[in-house]
Amino acid sequence: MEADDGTRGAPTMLQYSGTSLEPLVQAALRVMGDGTRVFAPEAGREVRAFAPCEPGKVPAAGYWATLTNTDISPKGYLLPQTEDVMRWRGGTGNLAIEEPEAGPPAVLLGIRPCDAAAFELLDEVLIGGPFVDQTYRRRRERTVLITMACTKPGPACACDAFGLSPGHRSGDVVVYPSGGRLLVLANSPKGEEILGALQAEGGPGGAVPADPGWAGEVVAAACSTPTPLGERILVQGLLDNPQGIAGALFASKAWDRLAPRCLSCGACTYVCPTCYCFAVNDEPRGQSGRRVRTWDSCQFKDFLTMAGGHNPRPGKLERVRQRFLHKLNYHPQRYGKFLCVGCGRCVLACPVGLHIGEVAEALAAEIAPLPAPVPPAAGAAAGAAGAAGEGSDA
Amino acid sequence: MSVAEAPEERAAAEPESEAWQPKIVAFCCNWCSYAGADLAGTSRLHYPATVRVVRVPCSGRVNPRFVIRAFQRGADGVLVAGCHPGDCHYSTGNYYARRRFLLARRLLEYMGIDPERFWVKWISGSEGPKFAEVIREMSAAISALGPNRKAREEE
Amino acid sequence: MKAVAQDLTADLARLEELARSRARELLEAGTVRLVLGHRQAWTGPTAVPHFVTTPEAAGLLVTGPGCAAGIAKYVLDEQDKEGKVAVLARGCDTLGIRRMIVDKRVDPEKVLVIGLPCAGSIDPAKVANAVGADAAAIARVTPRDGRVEVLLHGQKEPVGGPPLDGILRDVCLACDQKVPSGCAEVLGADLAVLAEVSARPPVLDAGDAEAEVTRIESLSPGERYAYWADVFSRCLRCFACRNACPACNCRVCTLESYDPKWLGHPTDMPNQFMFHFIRAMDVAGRCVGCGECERVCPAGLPLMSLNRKLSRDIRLLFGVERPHVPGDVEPLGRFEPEDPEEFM
Amino acid sequence: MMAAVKAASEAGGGCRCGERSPLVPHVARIDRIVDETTSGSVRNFHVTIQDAAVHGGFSYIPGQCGMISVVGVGESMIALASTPTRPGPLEFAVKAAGRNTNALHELRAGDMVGVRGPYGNGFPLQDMKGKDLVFVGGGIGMSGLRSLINYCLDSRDDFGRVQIIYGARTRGELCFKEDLFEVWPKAPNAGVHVTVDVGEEGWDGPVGFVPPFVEQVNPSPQGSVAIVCGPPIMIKLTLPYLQKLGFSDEQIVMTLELKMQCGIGKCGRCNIGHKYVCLDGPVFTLAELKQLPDEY
Repeated sequence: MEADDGTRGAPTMLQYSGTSLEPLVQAALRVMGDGTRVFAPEAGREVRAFAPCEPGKVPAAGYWATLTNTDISPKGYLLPQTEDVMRWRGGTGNLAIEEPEAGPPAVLLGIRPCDAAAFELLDEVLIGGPFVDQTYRRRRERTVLITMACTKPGPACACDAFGLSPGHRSGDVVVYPSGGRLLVLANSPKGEEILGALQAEGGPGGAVPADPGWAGEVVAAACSTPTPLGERILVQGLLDNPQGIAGALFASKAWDRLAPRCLSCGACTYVCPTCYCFAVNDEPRGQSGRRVRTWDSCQFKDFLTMAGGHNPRPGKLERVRQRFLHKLNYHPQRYGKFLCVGCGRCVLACPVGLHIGEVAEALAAEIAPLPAPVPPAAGAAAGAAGAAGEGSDA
Repeated sequence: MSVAEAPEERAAAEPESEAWQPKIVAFCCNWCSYAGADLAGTSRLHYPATVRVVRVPCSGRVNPRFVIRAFQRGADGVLVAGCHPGDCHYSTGNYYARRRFLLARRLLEYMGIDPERFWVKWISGSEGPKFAEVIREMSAAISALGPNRKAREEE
Repeated sequence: MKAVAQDLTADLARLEELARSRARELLEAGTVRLVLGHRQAWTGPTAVPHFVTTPEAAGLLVTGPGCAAGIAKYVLDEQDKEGKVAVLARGCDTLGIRRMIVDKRVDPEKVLVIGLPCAGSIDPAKVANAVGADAAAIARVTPRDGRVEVLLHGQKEPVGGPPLDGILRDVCLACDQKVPSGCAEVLGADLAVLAEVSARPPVLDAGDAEAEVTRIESLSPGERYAYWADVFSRCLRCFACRNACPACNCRVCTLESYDPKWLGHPTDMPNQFMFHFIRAMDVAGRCVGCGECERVCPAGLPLMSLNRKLSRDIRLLFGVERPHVPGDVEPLGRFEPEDPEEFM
Repeated sequence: MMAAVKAASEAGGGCRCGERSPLVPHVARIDRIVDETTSGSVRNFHVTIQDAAVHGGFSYIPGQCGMISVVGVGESMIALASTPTRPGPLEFAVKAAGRNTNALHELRAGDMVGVRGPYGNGFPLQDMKGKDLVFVGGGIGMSGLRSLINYCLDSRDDFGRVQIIYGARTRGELCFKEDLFEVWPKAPNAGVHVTVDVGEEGWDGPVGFVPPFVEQVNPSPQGSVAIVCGPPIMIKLTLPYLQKLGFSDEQIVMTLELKMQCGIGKCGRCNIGHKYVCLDGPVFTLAELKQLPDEY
């Protein structure tokens, strides 16, 4: 590894023996200060989420090797399902408005590369653009993402179909377990600070600069971990010319076939790490009250119903199309990327099996006249599925 | 007085200290219990000032969710008071209410909300003393239970 | 048992054929615009709802233990379009459709209910437990030799699984509607083994099915509150439970009412209690026990526990033996002067 | 990192840890309420943000909107009817249509509302410079147009002829009557053409819907821009007439409305394809709109 020029050179890479994450968490706590809370994927439930994790009882890296990703994404730690926008007093006669204070800092330990990458997508939407969602930004700055390279993709996982990988470098600090050692890599200024604190600890068994050759191998191995659906979900062709294909995707007849079974629930959007739609509503109590922002879902019937009753997306077809095209076409048009990290949660959560892979397959067919982006191996698999699933069902 | 705002307005003014008094929301049928409450008042019968009466056209009008809403907004006890079976102004409203609240109270209990906080009583227009008695009894019972902290909004 | 199970596999295959040909027939004759059934999911062991509008698409219909998703509720929307809707309905679907007809939300003239005898549908979580894999890792489940064979994703050969009864959904184990009733027609009535299997009494009697209710009732009030607070804290408010439920068929849902606003937008505990109290109470006496609410819940909430509690109390208090079977008037829509008065 | 947080928190005052959230409105006082229509269906709220620095810094261009809110009820995105060239209160002409706008109509002068903004792209002033402007308005749609009309009249040399075509259901429902009948007709190089859907005694002007009325007025497309603002159905029906008169897709500018919650391109609600009406709109040319899915 070349000498760091101090500002934007290669990131700090440390290694230490053993697989305890405790020293890393302690370093993060020292940097983030008092009152910092730690959250990590829980075990032992049928439907798993992130849950509080007590410093001193931090699981070792091996813990994650046994688990697939959480069923509920950690999105809510940065974009909570319910949060106060403001509180007011005095009603319309004597109005006073107060903005709530930011919550305590947090560490998300053992977040997967896909979920950390999802936060980067949210950053572009919520922090980017002419307006900054300050509430999100504040929480983002006060949160450390300690990413664990994914060694156990779930059965619906397809991050590699969306340009990521189980070893994708995202978050503030990325941990790659390898044998009895951990490679720890800084991936942001905050991460550098934490690794600085980790290294400063020193002592026997402490973290030392990693051997670059070894580190490169470890990262490469993590990045090439296959995912079950990565080869079957064919979306990359949709990125080539999103503007050009927008009309064809919108007009696709496939929506007629895909949409009717949708229940118009919000399960897919609420487990999704990249869905960010929200609603703002007032909760008055007498002359005081609070304005809350809560998650909302484009799949809900009245998401877009206006005061006069007009609803531009009145049916399941329009709403299902909106969700998938937002992820696969509208967002790419605006940001050059998919609004999907292939975590597979929507696939597992959808009660009626409306699969983004199924949708992608149908959309790929729409743009087939353009250079078809079908790798030979994946093409065979998709062809087989297509024969069973699509051919006769126009 | 609206269902939604009555208890909460006062809750803000009364910190839960040693001077704590239970707050009871009573949904009273216009044709019987409401008149019973009136009679208790005009007869100068003493009963605790813990009760806030919400007039309803019939005990059958009371949806079980009114009960939860009252608890949410700070009630320590909820009473639904209607006509004696057979005496409903609309002939059968209270029979439906009876079935509904038999179930609802058991569901509340199942969800861990103290069923003792939820009462249903039949009080006719001429039973002023019974109204006062029910409120006295209920106040004592709720006082013994202490403040309701379950399913209640934070102030 | 072995012979029976082998024949069940054959009967199920035959039933699938019957379903396909009947659907094809109806569409070709123009009797119906749409046939509702199931087809294989894009991935995974379960089938997904299938909307068949062409005779060709009928070839994709599947039946059998992979068909978990209820399809009754779709009739509510689909009946508004031109033409009639045929439903390849299991017993649970049949009850759901009858629920909506009794509630005067579905026009019986618009729906043709074609009954399918049903041996139950699988619970992927139970399969996963039985074979020691993640639920989502299961690619296919096939009944064979009294047991099921389980194929995992990425594997070529299936592994031997548990007996069929061991991996069926709880609602199916308690089902007393395996042979649908009140249909225009029932397919496969001559399939002897299927007929025998579906005529068996439920594996779980009322007491067994309500074991969890009994357990929760035996907790202290504080424990019960903590239990439900934990359950409700995991609720995402996606409303899948409501949207899938054939009894939740109101034109305008109270949960979306603004004035009065019964359900606040915040997902705090008072509102979560309100939500689940309203949901359970509003289907009390009208729940058909299909278990869709629980099946569709992405957070895995035990919602049937609330429904079973209510239906048990309706049985005990009002003597309604089978509250889940829609009668002309639901238990809360009528009364007896002699109804109990336990705390009044 | 913590250093950065601390610095931000000091800048923001107290422990707020940074700048005010753009979703938090400013307290504004209703100075005056003008009933624009005889039925009371449209009221023009003149409001002043109480923090003078914020009010002074509320810099907008015609066509932009503000979020106005009755606390406890909600927020509505409303086009500013006032004009940046005329400092003073912000004006929101509001039709009572939903919960918040109905609640707004219940308020009186002196009451407080929440205001945030300005939002949206506003009219393409640069593209309009030197051109003849044909304003086509219907009902409350006049509100945003009025901002631009007054702006043009205040910068008279920058723009060509100003032609105003406006209609409402009845004479009483016409908004900004003083401007329409007293002020604008007397402005240099300006013409006003008003129609009502239903004639009545005392109205001797044209009777009929706006779209065919546009053809009667017969504005020339030569060096012109048409700006169409009104109910969606009026916009839709007006377009063919403008096209018939020779206006190209680039020469037709219109404003859209869609349900909004945040107004700042975050809440994911008001998109038409990849465009957000709150951020990229509400003003679009017909040419731009034709690139987007027909879903609004």
